[in-house]
Amino acid sequence: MNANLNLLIGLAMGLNLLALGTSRLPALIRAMSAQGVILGVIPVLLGHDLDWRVALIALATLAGKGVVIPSLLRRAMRTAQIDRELDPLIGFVPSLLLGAGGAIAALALVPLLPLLPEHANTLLVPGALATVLTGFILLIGRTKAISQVCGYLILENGIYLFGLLLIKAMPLLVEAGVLLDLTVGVFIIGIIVDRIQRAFDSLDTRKLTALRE
Amino acid sequence: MIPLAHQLLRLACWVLLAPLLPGIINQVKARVAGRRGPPVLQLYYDLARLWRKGVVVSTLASPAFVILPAVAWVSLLGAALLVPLGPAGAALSFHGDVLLMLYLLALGRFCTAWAAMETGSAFEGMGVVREVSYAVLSEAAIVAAVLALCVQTGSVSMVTMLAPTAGAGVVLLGTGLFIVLLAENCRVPFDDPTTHLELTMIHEVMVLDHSGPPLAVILHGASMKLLLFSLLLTQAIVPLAQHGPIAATGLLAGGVLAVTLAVGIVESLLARFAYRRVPLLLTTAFLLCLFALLVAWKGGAS
Amino acid sequence: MKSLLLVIVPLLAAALAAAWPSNRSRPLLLPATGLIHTFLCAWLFFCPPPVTPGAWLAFDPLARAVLPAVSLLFLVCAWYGVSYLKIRSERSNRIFIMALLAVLGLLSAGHQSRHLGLLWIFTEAVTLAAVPLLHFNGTPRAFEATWKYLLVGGTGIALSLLGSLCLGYASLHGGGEGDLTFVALMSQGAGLSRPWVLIAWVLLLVGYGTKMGLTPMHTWKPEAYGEAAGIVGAILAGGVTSVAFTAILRIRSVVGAAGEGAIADHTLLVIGLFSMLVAALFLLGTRDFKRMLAYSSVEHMGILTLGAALGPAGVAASLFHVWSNSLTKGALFLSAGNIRRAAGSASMDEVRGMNILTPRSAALFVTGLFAVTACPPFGPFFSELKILRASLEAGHMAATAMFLTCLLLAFFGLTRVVFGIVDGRPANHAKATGKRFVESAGVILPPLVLLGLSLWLGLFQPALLHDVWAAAAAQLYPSP
Amino acid sequence: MTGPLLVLAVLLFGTAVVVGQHWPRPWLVLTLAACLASIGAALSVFAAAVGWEWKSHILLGGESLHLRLDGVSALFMVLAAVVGGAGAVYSCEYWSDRHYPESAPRGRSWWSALVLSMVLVLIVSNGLHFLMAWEAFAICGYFLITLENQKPAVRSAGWLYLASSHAGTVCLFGFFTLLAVKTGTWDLGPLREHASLSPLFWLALAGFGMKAGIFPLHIWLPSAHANAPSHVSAILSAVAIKMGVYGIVRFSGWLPMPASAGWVVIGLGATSALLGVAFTLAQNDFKRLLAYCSVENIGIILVGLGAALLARSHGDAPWGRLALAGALLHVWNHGAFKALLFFGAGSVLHATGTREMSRLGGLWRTMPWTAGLFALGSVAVTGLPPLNGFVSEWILYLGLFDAVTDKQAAAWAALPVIILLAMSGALALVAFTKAGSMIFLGAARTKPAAQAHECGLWMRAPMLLLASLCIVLGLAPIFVWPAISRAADAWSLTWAGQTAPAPLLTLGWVHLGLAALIIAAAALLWKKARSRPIRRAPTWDCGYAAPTAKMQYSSGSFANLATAWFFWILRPSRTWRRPHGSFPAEALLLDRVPETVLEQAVLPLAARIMQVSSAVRRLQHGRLSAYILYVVAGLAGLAVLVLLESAS
Repeated sequence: MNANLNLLIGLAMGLNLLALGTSRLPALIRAMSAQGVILGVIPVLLGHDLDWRVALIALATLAGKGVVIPSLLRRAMRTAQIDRELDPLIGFVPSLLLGAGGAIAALALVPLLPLLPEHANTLLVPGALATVLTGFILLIGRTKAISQVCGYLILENGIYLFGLLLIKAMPLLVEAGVLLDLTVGVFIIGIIVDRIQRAFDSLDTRKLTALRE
Repeated sequence: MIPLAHQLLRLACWVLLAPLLPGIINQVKARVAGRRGPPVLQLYYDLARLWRKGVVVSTLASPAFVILPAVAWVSLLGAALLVPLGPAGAALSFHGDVLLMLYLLALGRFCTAWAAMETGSAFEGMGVVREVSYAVLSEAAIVAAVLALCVQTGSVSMVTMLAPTAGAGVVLLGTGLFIVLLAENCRVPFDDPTTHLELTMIHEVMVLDHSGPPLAVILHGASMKLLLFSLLLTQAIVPLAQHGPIAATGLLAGGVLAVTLAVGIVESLLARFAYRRVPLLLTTAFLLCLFALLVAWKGGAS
Repeated sequence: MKSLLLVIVPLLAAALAAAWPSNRSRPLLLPATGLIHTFLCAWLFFCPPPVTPGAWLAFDPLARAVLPAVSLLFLVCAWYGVSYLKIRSERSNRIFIMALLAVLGLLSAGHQSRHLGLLWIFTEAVTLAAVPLLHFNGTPRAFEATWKYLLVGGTGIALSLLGSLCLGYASLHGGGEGDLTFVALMSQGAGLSRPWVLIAWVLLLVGYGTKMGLTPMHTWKPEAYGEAAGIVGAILAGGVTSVAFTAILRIRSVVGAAGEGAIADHTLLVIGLFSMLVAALFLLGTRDFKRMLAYSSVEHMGILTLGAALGPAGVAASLFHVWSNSLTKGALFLSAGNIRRAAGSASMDEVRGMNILTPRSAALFVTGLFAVTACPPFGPFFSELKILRASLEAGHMAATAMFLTCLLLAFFGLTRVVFGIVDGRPANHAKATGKRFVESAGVILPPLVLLGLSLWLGLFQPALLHDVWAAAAAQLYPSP
Repeated sequence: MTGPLLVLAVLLFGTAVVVGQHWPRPWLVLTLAACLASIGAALSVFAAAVGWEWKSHILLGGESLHLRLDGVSALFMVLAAVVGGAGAVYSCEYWSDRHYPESAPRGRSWWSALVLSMVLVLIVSNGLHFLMAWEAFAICGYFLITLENQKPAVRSAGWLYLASSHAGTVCLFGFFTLLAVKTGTWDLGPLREHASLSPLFWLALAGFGMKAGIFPLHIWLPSAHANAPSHVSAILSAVAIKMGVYGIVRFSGWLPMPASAGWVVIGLGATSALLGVAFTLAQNDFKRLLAYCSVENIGIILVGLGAALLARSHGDAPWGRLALAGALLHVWNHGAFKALLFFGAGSVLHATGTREMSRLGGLWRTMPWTAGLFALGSVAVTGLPPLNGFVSEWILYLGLFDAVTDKQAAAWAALPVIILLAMSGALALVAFTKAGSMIFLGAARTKPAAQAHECGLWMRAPMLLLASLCIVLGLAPIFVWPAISRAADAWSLTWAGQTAPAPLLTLGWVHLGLAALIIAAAALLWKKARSRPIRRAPTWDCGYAAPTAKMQYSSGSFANLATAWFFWILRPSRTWRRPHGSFPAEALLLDRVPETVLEQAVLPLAARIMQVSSAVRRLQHGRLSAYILYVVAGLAGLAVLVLLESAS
């Protein structure tokens, strides 16, 4: 059981590296949505009888992270007619290295944390950490609004991954996490990115520095 | 009745004897230079003549120009009356009278300075500046001397302060006070009363525009100031208290005479200093008095 | 039940606003809702309902100690909003009013929620509900501000969620069975897993600190406050930050129960002083009087945090400061809004002589300045003095010295800017725009009332309020 | 009796604040009545055996009202009321609605508010209320200084005042809060027995010293006094800075003192006196000159206080009482003659529109009253007999001399201080000879000076009042002695019941006699001179044919000799344009005397801080990714902090 779980989480971590490495926005979005799908599947695998709440969470995640938001992103990308992240603040190779280093560090550090026996030998926590880190790298290192949004969503995937530790005990928090995705996702992408696109007719956030000291 | 008579006598002796000193000095200078010189009573004649003359006042000056010399004279007289005359004591003596005396002298200076500035003449401005500025240093020296005496005697009233000698530091104190005397009365080497070059004068240039009675008052005041300082000096260094009244009076008169002679001799031997060296000399005076003070402190402590 | 009304009424009003046809009469919903809300609040304040320990949402002492201030502030701002929206009648105010009312409802919920997850949900909801308020002006600058607000704030939200999860895991690891109400967590006390609690504390402090605007997470504040309308600034600075602050207080109490209070207090002390220092340095140099207000707000958040680090007395003082600060700041934001509108700019390079163009607003602004820089007899003076006293009683001499120094530097900065724009002779073009702005009662009285309230807080020091604050502090520091 | 009078005074002041906005005359009446009421209250305290105290249960700011008026505060209250009233009258003409329609109403209200707040500072006896009154007083002062807030110079001067005053207030925040923490109550009163409180005195000294303008802390004083309207400068210099002195006196009386307090205070005093007068000397703007002279006088007062503190640490030696009495009397005297001088300066400014002494001259012709009164003020401020300035300095000197003759450790402080005081007195003489002669004597240097006009009755009356005060205090010091000694006893109860020093009576008689003699001699000489027609002739110019007014000694050249000794601190900057060529064009020589402490110490520090600030502000550069990086950095920083904490 844990084997499949770890396999999936490993896959998600691989997708992190892909997201860090690619310069093409479609690939980035695809990586993110794939990660969403994986995260949607994981709860089902968490090895306990499937009650309706878990199913709901799984479904919502699948729909939200896997389908809705990526499609929104693609639309925004089309309207902005960009599909490449040119000269990022943190280059692709450095960010790859950072991400990989982060993943290794996470794997190395997690044994220091006290974990319940059933989580002790899963990749949940290191995976979560690595994904959160990936999200931050993208947020900090990319200049296109869309890549930053992807970064943000990946960051949340990480948190969601961590939340799975608690899905049995306190599902509400996890549900809340999903909620966060949908609302923020829709907000940022659906409205603001679109407005920015119209106001600045570009999604290059380097243009957004009118407000400063 | 008697005290009143005393006071009147004291007043008279200040007013009448004061003009003698400049005469003596001039006499000494003349003798040293091998001339016969003006009579000793010359200043009396001058004063009398001036008192009879009319007044010429600068077009710029205000009525104060005439009045201020009187104020200055009164303040000098007041200061004088506070100074004890050996055994005769002072007209008025109380705790802290020495300070009043110092500040009365300052008042006199203030009045002459304002009167001089009335005329708006650059020469007199120069003189005023020198007078009031050098006064800062001589003030410090005098106060140091006063402190020395008051440490010595443990009193702040001149009668008791000046009765005994200034103790071990007497030489220092004497020299310091003598230099101050020269400075305060604008004698050589600080100022040359006989010069006729306005640029080099202090006191003389301040009174350049005065004439008639006011000038007389000023000259008389100056002579009283000279007498005052020589009395102070004498009593500070000569222990009069140890002698009987007659002897003391004699000593006092002799002391004053000696001081005047010394002034005269200095005047005839030295030339006027360059102004930039004046502060140096005054600082020396100050330091001498300061050392006298320290000596007195040590002496008092032991 | 009434406590639920506090949440429901505004949300219903928001829905109503959505449906309301007329753009002209819609603003009246604001004061109406505000009145009802304040009335309910007052009712609950004077006869507080019994709180069932396990309740997820209740008007508990902490809510009682803060929510009325928010409600008052909103009421006055709503009153101001009517005349403000009358000036801005050119654009539709539907979304604006909806958002405003929603913010009120969610704030009430956030202040009352006694459940880790719930608290987080409402804080997040408030953050998102405030977004439309920020880009009401619809200028590119407004969108830029919104974008930064959303992403920085979003990161904060995410981190606080992660923190909540960690805290949850701490309780789970300690054998808790998934009850995340603060009461339960505190009762679990030392049973919580220490490392996880600490991790959670750091994450939550950063997360909610981002909402509060503590340095170095404050970066969204100047942008957002600088571009938003005065009324929005007032509500963000007075209301939204306070909910984050109470969240931190509640979490601090859990950490304290877990036996890590000392560490928590130390972190609070450090980040509070750091915020004050950085804010003061910004204030010394900034040339835009609305951004200046933002930095001053950062500084006051630092003061609150400092107070929170000083034990029950400090917490009570901080709650006092929440009141005095939100009321005074409200007055400043509203009068600054007037001046901004009359001068047509917010930079002290262009704005001068406002005491000639808008004498009343300028007078209010200056009074507010003195009030907010802790000049007696206004509220902040007394609250900051209480915090000062608490920190001296706790024996933090160096911290106190630092605190006072920062206050002084902030004073320099604030007076420099404020008198720079108030005194002097107005530029000619400014005269023209100034003419167009009328200082009607609708835009002058609300800030005046807020200042009056601040003055009342200071001079009369209602004993009841002090008891309430003490009670709230007692709730956070249960005596063993 | 005291209570009702105080209530009346406060109410009258309060109404005056409101009335002042619209009705000048009623305002004047109310303010004067209020001043009289407060004087009455103070006098009733002097008359009574013990100070007046009133505790109530009225809560203000959470603290119950506690008022107290004892010898010390009554002394300062008299000063505040007298100058407050005089200035009110003066402002009716000087800052009239006709000349300043925009700022005059404000000015009236702020004026009453200022005096009111100072009265409150003097009577409240609770730390919290003291801070409230104190801050109100500071802010009123600010708004009075910046009445002409259209002028940049006025604005910056006002801001400097506000900033430094707030710096002082912040120290007081610390002081009073620490006091409250250590004693457990905000209530104030004698606390000599709490030995642990003694270090607090340093905070108080810093806080109040900032307001009093002790030498290194005086930076705000010159520009504020120079740029404020003259009646405001008068009350600032005569009363406001005395509030700082009040604070120091009050709390040095109530708190236990650290052992070194006396030495430090007397040292600060001597420094302020000497350097203050050095700066006085170098000024060319006569209001700045007067301002620096206030620094000197504050120094003199502090010397007295410091001597008293030393005496206290030497077993309450009686000479301490003398020194303190001298200091307290000097508070009054300086109030009287400095207000008089600033009023005089005001009417010169009013008549000529310039503060530059080298643009004036010969004003005695057009404004004889002002000239005479200014001269009288100069005599008083220089501390010359027979006016009041000498009396207080004399008592102070007596205290110091007795300290010397005591031959205790304190003598080592007294000896140098006496010499320094004497020198600063002589320097003051230089400064005021210069000021008086440059402004009023000689020939007018410029057109406006030639066309000056005498000030009206409204401005003259308060000057006459103050001048007569200077004379009365000088000729009959014995009459004010009871008040002074009451204040001194309130400061240190161990001295209670000692009588006036006999010499004071003698001095009074001497002064009377001196005055009589002066008048007599002056009259005599005047008559003698007039007995023949006085001939008018041009000033002796050494035969030079075409003298011009510009050839008179200028204020720069006048001070040149004495200021040369203080170049190390004055640091004057000089701009030359020497004349050259056979037909030289116009030459130029500008002397500028900077406010050294401000420009050499404070501004560089401020610049350093501003550098830091702008470096920090560069972090807010608008790039979102960096902002998120900051969040991560914050996270990391806190994590490290927590790790360190939990490790230790």
